[in-house]
Amino acid sequence: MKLITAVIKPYRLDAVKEALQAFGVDGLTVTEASGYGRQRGHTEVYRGAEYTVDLVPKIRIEVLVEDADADQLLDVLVKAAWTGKIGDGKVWSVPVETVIRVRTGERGPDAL
Amino acid sequence: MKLITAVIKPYRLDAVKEALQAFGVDGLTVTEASGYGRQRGHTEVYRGAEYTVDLVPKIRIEVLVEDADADQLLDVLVKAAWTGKIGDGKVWSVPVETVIRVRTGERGPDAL
Amino acid sequence: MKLITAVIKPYRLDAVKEALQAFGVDGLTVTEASGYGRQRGHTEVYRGAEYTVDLVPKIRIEVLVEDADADQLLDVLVKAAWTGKIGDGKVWSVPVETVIRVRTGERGPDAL
Amino acid sequence: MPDGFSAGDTAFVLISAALVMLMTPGLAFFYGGMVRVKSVLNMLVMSFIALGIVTVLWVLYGYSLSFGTDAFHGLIGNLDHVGMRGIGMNDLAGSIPVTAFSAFQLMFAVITPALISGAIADRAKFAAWGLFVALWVTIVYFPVAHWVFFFDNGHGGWLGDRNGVIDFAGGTAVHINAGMAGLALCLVLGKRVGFKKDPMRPHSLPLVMLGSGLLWFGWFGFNAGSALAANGLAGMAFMNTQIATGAAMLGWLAFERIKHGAFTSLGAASGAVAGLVAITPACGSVSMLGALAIGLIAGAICAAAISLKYRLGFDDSLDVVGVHAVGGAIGSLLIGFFATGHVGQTARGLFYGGGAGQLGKQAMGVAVVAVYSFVISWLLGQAIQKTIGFRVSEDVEVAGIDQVEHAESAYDFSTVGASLSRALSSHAPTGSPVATKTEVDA
Amino acid sequence: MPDGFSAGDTAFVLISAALVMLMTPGLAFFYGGMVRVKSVLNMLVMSFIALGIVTVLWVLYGYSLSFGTDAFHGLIGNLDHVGMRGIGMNDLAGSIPVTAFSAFQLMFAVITPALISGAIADRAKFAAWGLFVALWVTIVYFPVAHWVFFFDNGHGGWLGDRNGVIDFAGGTAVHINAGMAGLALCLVLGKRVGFKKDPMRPHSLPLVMLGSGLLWFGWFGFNAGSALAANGLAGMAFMNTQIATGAAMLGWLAFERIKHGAFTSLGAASGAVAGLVAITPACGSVSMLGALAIGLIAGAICAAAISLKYRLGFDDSLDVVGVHAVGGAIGSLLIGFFATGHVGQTARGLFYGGGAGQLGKQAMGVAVVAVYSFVISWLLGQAIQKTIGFRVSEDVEVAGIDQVEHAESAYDFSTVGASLSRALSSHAPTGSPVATKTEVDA
Amino acid sequence: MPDGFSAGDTAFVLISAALVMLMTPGLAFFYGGMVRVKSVLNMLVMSFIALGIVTVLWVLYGYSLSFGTDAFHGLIGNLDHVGMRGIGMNDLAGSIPVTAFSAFQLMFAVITPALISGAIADRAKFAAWGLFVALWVTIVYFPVAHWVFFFDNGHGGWLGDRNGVIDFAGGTAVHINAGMAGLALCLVLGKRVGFKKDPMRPHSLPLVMLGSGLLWFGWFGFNAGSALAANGLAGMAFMNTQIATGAAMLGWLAFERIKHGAFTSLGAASGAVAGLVAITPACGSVSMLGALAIGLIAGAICAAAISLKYRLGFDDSLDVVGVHAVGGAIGSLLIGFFATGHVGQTARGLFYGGGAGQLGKQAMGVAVVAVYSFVISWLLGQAIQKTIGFRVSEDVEVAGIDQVEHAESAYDFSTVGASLSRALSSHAPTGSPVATKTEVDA
Ligand SMILES: Nc1ncnc2c1ncn2[C@@H]1O[C@H](COP(=O)(O)OP(=O)(O)O)[C@@H](O)[C@H]1O
Ligand SMILES: Nc1ncnc2c1ncn2[C@@H]1O[C@H](COP(=O)(O)OP(=O)(O)O)[C@@H](O)[C@H]1O
Ligand SMILES: Nc1ncnc2c1ncn2[C@@H]1O[C@H](COP(=O)(O)OP(=O)(O)O)[C@@H](O)[C@H]1O
Repeated sequence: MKLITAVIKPYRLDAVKEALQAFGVDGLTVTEASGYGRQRGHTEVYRGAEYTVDLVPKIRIEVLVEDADADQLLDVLVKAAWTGKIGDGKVWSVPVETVIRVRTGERGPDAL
Repeated sequence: MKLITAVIKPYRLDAVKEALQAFGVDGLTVTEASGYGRQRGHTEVYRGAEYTVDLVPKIRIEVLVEDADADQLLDVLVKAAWTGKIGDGKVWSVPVETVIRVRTGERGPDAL
Repeated sequence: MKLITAVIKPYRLDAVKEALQAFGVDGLTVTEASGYGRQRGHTEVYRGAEYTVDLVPKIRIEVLVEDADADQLLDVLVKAAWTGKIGDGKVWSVPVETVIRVRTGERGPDAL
Repeated sequence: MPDGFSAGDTAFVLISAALVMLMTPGLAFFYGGMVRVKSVLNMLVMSFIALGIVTVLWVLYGYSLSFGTDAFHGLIGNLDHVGMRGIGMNDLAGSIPVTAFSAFQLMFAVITPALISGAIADRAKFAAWGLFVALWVTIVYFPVAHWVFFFDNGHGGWLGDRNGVIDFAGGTAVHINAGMAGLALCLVLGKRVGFKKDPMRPHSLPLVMLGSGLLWFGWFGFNAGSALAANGLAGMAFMNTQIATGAAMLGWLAFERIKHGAFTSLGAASGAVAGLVAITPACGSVSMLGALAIGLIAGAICAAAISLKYRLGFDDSLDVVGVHAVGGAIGSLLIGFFATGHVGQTARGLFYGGGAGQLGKQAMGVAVVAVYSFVISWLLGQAIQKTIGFRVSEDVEVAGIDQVEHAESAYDFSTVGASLSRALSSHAPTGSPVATKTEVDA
Repeated sequence: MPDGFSAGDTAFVLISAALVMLMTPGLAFFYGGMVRVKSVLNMLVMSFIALGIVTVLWVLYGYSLSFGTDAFHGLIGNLDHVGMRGIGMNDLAGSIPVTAFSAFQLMFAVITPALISGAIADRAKFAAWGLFVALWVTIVYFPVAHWVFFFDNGHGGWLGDRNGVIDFAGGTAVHINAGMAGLALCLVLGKRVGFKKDPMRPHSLPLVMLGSGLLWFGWFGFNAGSALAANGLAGMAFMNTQIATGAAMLGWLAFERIKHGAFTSLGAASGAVAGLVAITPACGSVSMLGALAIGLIAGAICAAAISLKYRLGFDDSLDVVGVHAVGGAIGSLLIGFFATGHVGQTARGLFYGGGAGQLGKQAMGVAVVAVYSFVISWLLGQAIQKTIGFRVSEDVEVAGIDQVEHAESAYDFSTVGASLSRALSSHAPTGSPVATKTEVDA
Repeated sequence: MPDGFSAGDTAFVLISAALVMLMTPGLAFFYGGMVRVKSVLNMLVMSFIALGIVTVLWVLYGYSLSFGTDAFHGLIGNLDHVGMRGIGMNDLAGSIPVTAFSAFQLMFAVITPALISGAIADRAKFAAWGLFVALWVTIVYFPVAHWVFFFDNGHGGWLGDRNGVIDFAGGTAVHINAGMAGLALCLVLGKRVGFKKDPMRPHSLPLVMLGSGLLWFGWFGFNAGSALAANGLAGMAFMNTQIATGAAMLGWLAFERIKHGAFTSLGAASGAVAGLVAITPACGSVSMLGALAIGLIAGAICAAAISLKYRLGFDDSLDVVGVHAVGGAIGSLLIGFFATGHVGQTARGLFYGGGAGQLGKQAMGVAVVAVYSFVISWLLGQAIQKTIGFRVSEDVEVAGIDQVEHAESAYDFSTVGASLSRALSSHAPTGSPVATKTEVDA
């Protein structure tokens, strides 16, 4: 199995969720994150001083998938998250040894 | 070494912490997350319109362990997080190459 | 490629960002986390009762790097995050199979 | 306007009524800040709904039961003013229009049941709470207000007018009354899931401070306004209110510092409220130094009293008993010691050569209201629990009462908020409800 | 002070003016709580800026246009008081100083444009909004206030003084006026990105409740203060305000419960505001039971009216039309039914044997103000849109208007906040601006 | 009540006192919103505690030192009213009860030290702050209030009564006084860790706006109430307050827009406060156009003044100097230009043909209070720092003062809150403190 992690623009989350569902993957875990990269942040003014806020809000998604689905899912995910503007984010995949569904104790692909 | 990640129901965190401590693992890192899966969210009403909030609050736990302890720890974790109701979450493990304790620079199992 | 994850003291984030930039790595993803370990939390008082808050705020950083840079980057990161006081945190690295830049679809090292 | 009318007094009482009205939202924030994030809205609306229900009942019959001509030996008013019948725009009550008097008194009737809600935070069905408020003001508050506040030259309420129990602005009728009802209800509903185990920390202490600030501000209307005139007595009640409140804040903080080693903001807020409560009955009969003493005593004792619930094991969630019942009783009883005879009343307390007479009367007033309120409230609570049910299920409580009872969540601070939920395309135009949740989040 | 002066009335009107002033911040919180976290500050400042702009214009010429001696058949005041010329410290308006009257009326002029802002939340350029406020009060509010509020024994404003349209405290001049302007502007600016698709949930319902609490409190100044004296009429207006507001809260909640199955806190807050709006024109002419009826009706109808925007497809973001235009119209028209002839006015409504005459006048008042406000506001909006531009770009709207228009973010709750951004070392001493962002966040 | 008594004036002053009381919580929110999330509660309680400490000292001796018969050439009051001795319920001060006057003045004494706290945000030991407040009001505020506010036909305070320095409502006694004390203390305590490097952004700008809204509202009591009667002067002071405040908001925003390219909500809030400060001394002596000018000037100059701290390198954290000292001085000096001689005073300023005489007096008033306050405050600060210590350790500051000094955290918005900490089972019943933390979080 693989763990696919995607760091995307927040307002693409809906599209990604829908694309994954269409693809047949029904579960995912989401965390709020901030990203730092080529996309610049913005400037804020406080009491006569200016500051750059260089971290940009991002959404971090984790999906566990079977090995066989991994490549296709990467494509689906990248397509759904894409806007073409700088800051669209990264997607990466890591091999996973064990996955357990807590409720049933199932392991491996059955746990997904 | 392994990195064990668990996505669990928030109110099981205490039980998990206690179980890990009893098992002899004293450190962990926690993030707040939201999960999407078979467990459904809830409906909210705002100004004459209804919405479904489909992401459910979850706690995401990361624990680094020695290879030898990994399997047992998985069991301990799953047991402590279990409620038997839908949405109990997932636990997975990934192999880790290096671990460093920042304070001392120790590497490998000593860093845990 | 490697995924390097660091859990550090929040107020070291600036130093880490600067060190990575100096090293030539321009992107990273940050999440807020809480840590539990040897460093103790603090006590709070509410309405005639005392509580221990045992989770301490931490910053969790993820950086994707090429294999060749990984070791050096670990050193840079650990050095920048270091204060020498308990609770300085952990850094670990995990092998990554694929990395994609969403905007361009580039894969592998080019995507970093 | 008729003879005896005073525009100055009218201005004072009308603005005071507005100040007292603001206390109910103030209380909502004071309580709302103290609960966990999953039940903030429920806590707020429990107070706000009292503004709706009690106002309507007041117009229908509450004013008449409380301040209609006595119908039965000082126990209740008659029905002459049902639907506010017979109240002309220019009719006077003392030097002010009856409408102004009635507005001022209405605000007391509103906040009293709202005070109770803190005792049963996080676990009461909202519809059941609404029903309780309606029944409780009818059977408990309106009569008790008649007993304590209705004066008619010895033909008025039996506690105040006929038996000389001093309660300037509502130590018995409002605070002991609400406090004992809170005790009764938290016994009926039982403890919160996790009581004594989970910390259940306040989700927003700034909101608590806001609530206490608004309460303090509004309380000048409550206490000084109870003079029903802009005169020296009002000025004295105003100063006494400020003094006791400041002193009680210091008293509570000192207690905390000694016992826990830290001054807390919640202690400052709670101490202030304890002082406000305690001086309420007494602000028209004690000197400024007396007010100082009452404040210090009330602050320290209430700070100690709130830990009783852990020892005795009742889950008075936001300390309605420890602050309102205890504070109200302290203030009412201390009149028996500190009344100077030179302020609003001629009765003197023990320390001013008046003997124990007044103290006895005060003790009677406290006891009567406490027992009456506790018993009736307990019966009402049981009746509701046994019929439509008063307490939500454990699942609902764990998931959060806001979500289930109010279909809302208090905050959405996520910069990515828009994406973390999804609107159904079919939402409003048709008004067709979406499929209801299959399982409550937990 | 000259003869006829009353210190009591002056105290009442001055404090009422302060209460009405507080309504503008109250409104800011009511609206600000309802928007998403990325546009809170913009919403707040849209109200606050009215306190700046309108106050200055009032002094320069607004007071004179509104309350100067009639210059043209009841349409507008003359310029005698430009720059507040000719207003002495001790000159009277009735029983109070002109300064007090002018302060009280100023606060009405401030809040009216602020009310409009809710219709165009999240998407208006701030400078364009400021310009709109200045033009709108000049061309719309000052004249309409003259029509409705300026009395001079039949030589005053044409709606109120010359044609007997009853509007005690501003149902037409304030609420219908603002509501219709809101409708016009949201048509000019168009829908928010994601309207009908994204939930756009309120980011802080406690802030909404705070706003509604402050509005309720301040509204006693608005309505009772409109008696311009601390007398029986003020008392009646006060009671009617409280009654209609409480009843409207219940009416709205009942509607919601039936339609959606839940009582929401936003419904409680909105219902209260709907009741306040509806009783505003009527509080000086109906009985307390009449106020009860008006409140219940307004609560339920406004609750139904806010879903019109989904059906008709205009994005009145925070329901200025559904609450203020509709609520103001309900209250104004119901005077035609419920006026008793015994409160502030002698005109009677249909239910009190007065025939349809007053109802006709009320309908005219509603129609005139609605049409005038809609047309002029639409033209003003278009003119601004075509010249300096009124709406921000889609990029800005998605990233959040606070960030781009105000260079701020509303909250920073991160315990790690200090590190999540970096100050430039060159920041303040030199004042040199940092390199501006290369791209807006999205 | 005795002859000369006015119920209208009494109503006005009592309600004004309540309004001024609300300013202290308002200030707490204004300041509390501006600090980082880790020191919110400390900031709030620094203000609230003044309500406790100063109230108690006022009753004990403060009122007597400030407003007792002059004891020493206009420098201080005598001790006749220690413990409020000799103040009867119906005794008058002018047309109002002495109790009302005393309550009104007490609220000024409360807010003045609270104002100072903003200069030393995030880094003062709470017990040391409490001690400072007690000493400072005793040695600085009570005497200065006597100098400026105590009138007794030329036998009163030396600045106001004996030397004709005009300060209607406290530009010198309150604002310059607090501002210079703030400067002294921030020099004594030193800069915050990270000053000029970390952004230290406001954690909640809505809280700041709430604070400024409440301040604005309460300030009508502060300024108009200082007429001590509900008359034309009060009306004028009221209008002037509103005008200057609105204008200053515009002035500040214009400055910001020009310098930084954006209108900020913090600028709107700060501009309003700057206007309120500047008009405070002047609102009883200038015309409405004068108030407009003062507001605009104060808004723009204060906006510029706050960046001085970066240039000169003192960490006046929340700009007490830039807003209160500078704003108070602007308002006090501009009286020397804008006093018309027709409002509350007969003295005329430069622009009204009065020559430079009044300007000289004003300059003397400003200088005397500024120097006195700075010197004594610096000495007091040093004395506390050298003995019990005034500043917390760097570890505590980095971890957050709320946690260490108050054992609380301001917010807990986590839906998973209950689990993110663990209650000790042994917590309340026994009251035994848990093992204290081994290391502060950082
Ligand atoms: N080396 C990296 N390691 C981890 N995350 C990264 C890295 N580089 C970029 N990111 C994440 O990807 C996001 C987008 O990167 P950015 O350079 O701004 O745009 P783009 O990917 O379009 O070139 C960043 O905000 C950050 O969260
Ligand atoms: N494929 C997946 N990848 C990542 N996280 C998942 C996946 N499926 C489920 N999860 C996580 O597990 C949680 C529980 O899953 P759910 O399907 O609701 O219940 P259960 O595990 O009991 O069948 C989800 O809320 C989500 O956080
Ligand atoms: N076994 C572990 N797995 C995951 N994270 C850990 C583990 N042990 C510690 N951590 C993280 O590292 C942080 C610092 O650990 P701690 O034991 O407090 O100090 P130190 O690393 O200096 O010995 C913790 O707060 C936690 O976030």
